[in-house]
Amino acid sequence: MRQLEGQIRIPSGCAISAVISRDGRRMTGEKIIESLKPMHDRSNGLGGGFAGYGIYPRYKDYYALHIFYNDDLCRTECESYLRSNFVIVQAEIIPVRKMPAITNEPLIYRYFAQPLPSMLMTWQLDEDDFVARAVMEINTHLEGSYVFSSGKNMGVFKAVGFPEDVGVYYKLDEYEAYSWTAHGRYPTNTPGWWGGAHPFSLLNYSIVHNGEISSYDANRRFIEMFGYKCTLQTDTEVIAYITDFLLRRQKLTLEETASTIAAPFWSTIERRPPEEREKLTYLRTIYSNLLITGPFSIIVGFEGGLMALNDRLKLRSMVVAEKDDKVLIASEEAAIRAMEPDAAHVYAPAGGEPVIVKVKDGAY
Amino acid sequence: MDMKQYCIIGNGVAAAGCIEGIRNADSDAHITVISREAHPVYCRPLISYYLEGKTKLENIGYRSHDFYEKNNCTVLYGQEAARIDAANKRVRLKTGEEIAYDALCVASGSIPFVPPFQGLDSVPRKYSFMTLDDTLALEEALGKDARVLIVGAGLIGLKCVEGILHRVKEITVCDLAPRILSSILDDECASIMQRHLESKGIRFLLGDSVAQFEGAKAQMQSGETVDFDILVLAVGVRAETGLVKEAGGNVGRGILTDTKMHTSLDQVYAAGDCTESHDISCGQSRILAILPNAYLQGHCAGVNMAGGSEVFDQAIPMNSIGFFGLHIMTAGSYFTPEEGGELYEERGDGTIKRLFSKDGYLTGFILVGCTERAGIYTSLIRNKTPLAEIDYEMIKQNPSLLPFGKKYRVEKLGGVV
Amino acid sequence: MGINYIYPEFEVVRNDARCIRCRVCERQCSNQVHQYDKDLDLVISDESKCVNCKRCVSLCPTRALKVVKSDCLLRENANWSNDNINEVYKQAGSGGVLLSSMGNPKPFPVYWDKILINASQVTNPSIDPLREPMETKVFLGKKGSDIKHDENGNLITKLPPQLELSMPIMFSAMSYGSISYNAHESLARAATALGICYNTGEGGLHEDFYCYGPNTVVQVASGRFGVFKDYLEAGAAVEIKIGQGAKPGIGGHLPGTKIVGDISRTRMIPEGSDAISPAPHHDIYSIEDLRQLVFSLKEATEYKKPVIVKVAAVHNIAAIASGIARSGADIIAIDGYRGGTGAAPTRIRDNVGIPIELALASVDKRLRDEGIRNDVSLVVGGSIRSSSDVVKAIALGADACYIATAALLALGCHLCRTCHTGLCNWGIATQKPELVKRLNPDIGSERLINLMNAWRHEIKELMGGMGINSIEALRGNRLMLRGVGLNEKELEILGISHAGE
Amino acid sequence: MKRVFVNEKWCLGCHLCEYNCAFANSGETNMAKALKNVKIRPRIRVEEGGDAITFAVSCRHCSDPICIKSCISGALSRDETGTVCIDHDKCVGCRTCILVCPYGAISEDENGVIQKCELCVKNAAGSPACVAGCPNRAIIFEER
Repeated sequence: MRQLEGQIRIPSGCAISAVISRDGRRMTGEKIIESLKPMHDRSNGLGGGFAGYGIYPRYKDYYALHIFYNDDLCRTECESYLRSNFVIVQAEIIPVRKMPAITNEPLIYRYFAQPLPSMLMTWQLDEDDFVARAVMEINTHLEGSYVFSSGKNMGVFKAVGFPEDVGVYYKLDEYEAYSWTAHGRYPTNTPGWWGGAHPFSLLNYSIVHNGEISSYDANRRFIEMFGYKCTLQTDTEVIAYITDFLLRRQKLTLEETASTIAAPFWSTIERRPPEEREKLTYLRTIYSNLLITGPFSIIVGFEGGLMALNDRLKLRSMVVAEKDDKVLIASEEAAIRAMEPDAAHVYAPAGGEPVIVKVKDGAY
Repeated sequence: MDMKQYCIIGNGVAAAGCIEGIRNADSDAHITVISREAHPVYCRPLISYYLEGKTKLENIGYRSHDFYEKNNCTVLYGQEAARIDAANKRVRLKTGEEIAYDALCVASGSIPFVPPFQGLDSVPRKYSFMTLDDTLALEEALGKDARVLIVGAGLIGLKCVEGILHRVKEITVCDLAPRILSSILDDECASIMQRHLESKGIRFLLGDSVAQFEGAKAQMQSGETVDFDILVLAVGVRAETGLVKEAGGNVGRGILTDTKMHTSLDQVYAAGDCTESHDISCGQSRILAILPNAYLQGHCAGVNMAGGSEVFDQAIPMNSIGFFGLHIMTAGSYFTPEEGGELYEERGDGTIKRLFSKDGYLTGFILVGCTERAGIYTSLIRNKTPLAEIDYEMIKQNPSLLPFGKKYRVEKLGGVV
Repeated sequence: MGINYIYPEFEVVRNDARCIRCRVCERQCSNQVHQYDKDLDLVISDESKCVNCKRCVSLCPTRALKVVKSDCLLRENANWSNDNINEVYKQAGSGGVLLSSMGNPKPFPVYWDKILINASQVTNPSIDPLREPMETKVFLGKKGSDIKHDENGNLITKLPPQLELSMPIMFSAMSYGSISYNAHESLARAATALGICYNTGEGGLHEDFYCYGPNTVVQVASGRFGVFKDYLEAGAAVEIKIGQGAKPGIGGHLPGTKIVGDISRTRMIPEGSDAISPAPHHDIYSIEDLRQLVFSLKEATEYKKPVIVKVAAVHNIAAIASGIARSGADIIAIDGYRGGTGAAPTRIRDNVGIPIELALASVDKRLRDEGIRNDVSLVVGGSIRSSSDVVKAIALGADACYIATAALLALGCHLCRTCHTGLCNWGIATQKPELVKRLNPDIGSERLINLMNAWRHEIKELMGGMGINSIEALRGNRLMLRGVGLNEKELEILGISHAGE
Repeated sequence: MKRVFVNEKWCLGCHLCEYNCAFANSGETNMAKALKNVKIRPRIRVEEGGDAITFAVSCRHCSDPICIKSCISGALSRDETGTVCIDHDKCVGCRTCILVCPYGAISEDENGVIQKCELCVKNAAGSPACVAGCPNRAIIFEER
């Protein structure tokens, strides 16, 4: 029997792209879908997905839980778990366009919810920690239920299929976001599973990733010491947890996070000014096992911004360009041109050098 | 400034040393060499080896063919100096030609001393054994049936014996002294060597001298008569001091110099067999007519002539000499117990080692048949090494570096010497 | 003779056609196997004294010598091997405990040899170490897991003391006394040149070697030999030795005959007195006592140096390691049962302890399960034989490896396993001046540096093949390993999949 | 110039240098053939004393060599590198060099003339065989 995602480690190659408006202007999903068309050959039809930020202004104070269910039995079990932990203000099927290119759909639901205050008291956790725990709990222990999006005012949409089809399937033309990320997947040894498609997300963080990291098990075994469970055995999952751990739980800045997971070489660190050297040495030493090696280009989505990062040797392609208030990032320049034919300032960021783009304060 | 003019009277090993010494300090200036003999510098002691067949005429040269050329020397072959005009710094040749110099080295060597034997003129074939020309002349006379009488059982006479023994019928050696090699050996060692030579068929008449020659017959003072075909006169040599003496320089048995080899005449140096040396093994001035001495003196003179600074103050007599496989080495002075000397003696199978010390220094040695690493003993004499600083007991038995102690070895074996 | 007689284990074979009577063999054999007989004009060998150290073989200029295993064996018996029988004979004759040196030679499984390493193909690129930076630097010590910020929101970058190594290897503890001055000098100089550390063992630190302090781990063992303030302050780290892989649960005994001159001074015990290291530390009878010693040493060194606790790999090692991690130690060193020794009772060496591979895997897992893996570094030793063993150890979860036997081999050891006689012909495990001088530290340190540089190159090649360009991304990266010929239980303990999975 | 230096701290007294020297200068390609049943005449010599002191001695290639100055036949000379060399055709075996060498580094060869270390420049080894064969780097060949 073929093993499902999570039962076996799945390396994969990919296409990524993103667009963000620094002015916080909302864009429908049409353009980001366009961007994936010229990169068609970077995917193989076994996964595509999108993350949009700012799409649920009406429920912006609620966690938007997107969940796949194998069947209604699973859904019943999971909803019962949710009800005992959350106040759910809205529960609905995520609307889709049926199409021949997308088959084998699970049940796809979303819930806008808040943790029950009594549970927060009981567990002595803040909201985010509680939600993260709940996500781990469902994904690890409730078979047939999989939470694939859990942030506020953001959402992940993913499926097995080519990404441009997935976008149409999820009706992304009907959502408006100030920031979009997208992903086309080329897994090497799996039939593909909906949950395994990218973006991978926890709370407000979403990751799209192209690459195969050679440090995977070192990273996984380290991060699992801190309550994360890597159920999918994918690079993206572990990167997402590392990002959550460093940004949210250790309160590192984006730059510090980048300096941890794509730490400069020791020889580079030695040449830096003393203060910076001390900080970089510290980060590399304390979280030496969070250094990610091997080829990757990732785009981290978070509330109010994006960060794009290459591995320190720049073993994967990634280009950045600008157009008006928009910043566009993709595996290939063609993808950028598909979104904005006359985008300017096209450049390829150096390995290990984070590109951080934030929406103006208050504009999201 | 004009280049200096150097002149050397003589063309032996001292002269060669002088040339190399000059070149050490002055790489350009011209050197004039006045050579009585018509040969480039050769190794005088090799004449017996030549006769013996141990070396060839082409190998007898002391230096390479282009030695003079390379060193910017003009050699006046077959010329003799007649006079030194020290005041005007000129050398006059017998031809009347004059050579100006800025610095002069007298390396005129020595000449055979021939006692006034009665009837010597009547001897048809008589030879000295000093020069290559002497040797070539003697060689002409040699023949399987020739009987040879050699007058003088010193180093020259006996080396001649070794050189010609296989080419003649018989050899008789006479000497006024009661033992052979009287200048370097004591009675016992001399008799060992004598017996060794006698075993090769050589006849000795010692403590005896020729009373008179009658053609090819020598009437000995002892009354014995020796018939011979060839007479070799090897009684001794005399330092050639005349030029310096006539120029007003200080002369004893040899030319007198200071430790820089400078004579009492301005800018006149002297080196080699014509000089007296200060023998540090006995503290006296004496003629040390040995090759190493000649070279070292010549070199020292040369350096100082050219404005450099070198001192030669380690002169000692030393000889390494072998006859028919029995080798002897001697060096320094032998003080008897009456003179305050101490003797260490070791005898082996046909070997004798005698080390002479005095006042805590090694002063001399005689080694018969046991010559390995003798230079270690020589160095103790030359360097006046206090015996208290080394393990004398050990070194007496075995000349080696162990007795010198670790510091010496670390310095010498671990550094550049 | 008679009932006590045991036929020599080795035969010295001399090709007389090649022997030129140079007598090097005779001069170089401290066991006096060779002797030149003038009358016969022959070099005669007494193989009953031969320990097969190959000194004579190595120095014979005409290759006239070889030492081979004797074929005069007892009747074959799969149960009663020759060794078993001869040991009975020896003990029946002597009534004594059998002594052995170096590591366990018995044919137990070597898990390193049943583990294979991964490499990249197509889906991600291998990295060429000749073209790209390839980092092997490691920091050993407590890291902690939580980052703190000051009131201005800046990172507080102070870490507990760390031991910085240019590559994940250290020379493990061998005391001055068990090995020679020149062996120590070779190790110290090599460690300094390489930017790694060597370890004093429990023999103290010779005054000449204080200058190598920044590359020295100073050991505090149950005998406390040579331990005083300057000693503790001299080292880069302090190691508390609880046990040794070759002889878990056993102390040490350096006979008084070896306690001479510098050794007596360095150990700070009178000349001629036996140096006895008790089996336990007499101030450590439980884990809370260990914590006291750890903090005593930290106090003594003003919290500037990491404290290592070294234990032998025994059955309950995971729990022991967890206890040590919570005792305040910065680094745990685990010594597997194949680790070497200068002298140990044979039965203990050959039958006590567990393989380092399994110990490492279970300790690393246990510390991760408890969330305290980042609170300690793990150093493993006990027969790390090659760079691939190092890579496998790191991938299983070690921070660094200790090597000793490999280092001794580089210094000339031929593993004859007779260190306990003190007659080491290679100048390593001896204190006889004429033997000690056979190890010139110029050569010794150069060979150690060569070995480590060679391993470093190989480690980089292996890392590059896996697409990993920094050693920390290999640490605990068990996906890079696969087992061959291992059963389910072994795979489970090692935490790796079988090849093909 | 590069010279052979000896550090007695590391000399083991194994005498291998002597055999390597004799072999290098034998002209043979097989050591057993060269040295079997031969009384070797090495140009380097190991001295041994009590207290385990051993060291090897060979020509120091003095910068001011008295052997050359004393040579009666002109057979000894320094080559362009400073190596003190012997011309066997010119040497007559008078041994004056043995008489003056303060290190005892010159000896007689089997043909009655003298032999000394010439740093293996004239034999197949090309560089000092004693150095190459020293098992403990007690003999080294370097510039100092």
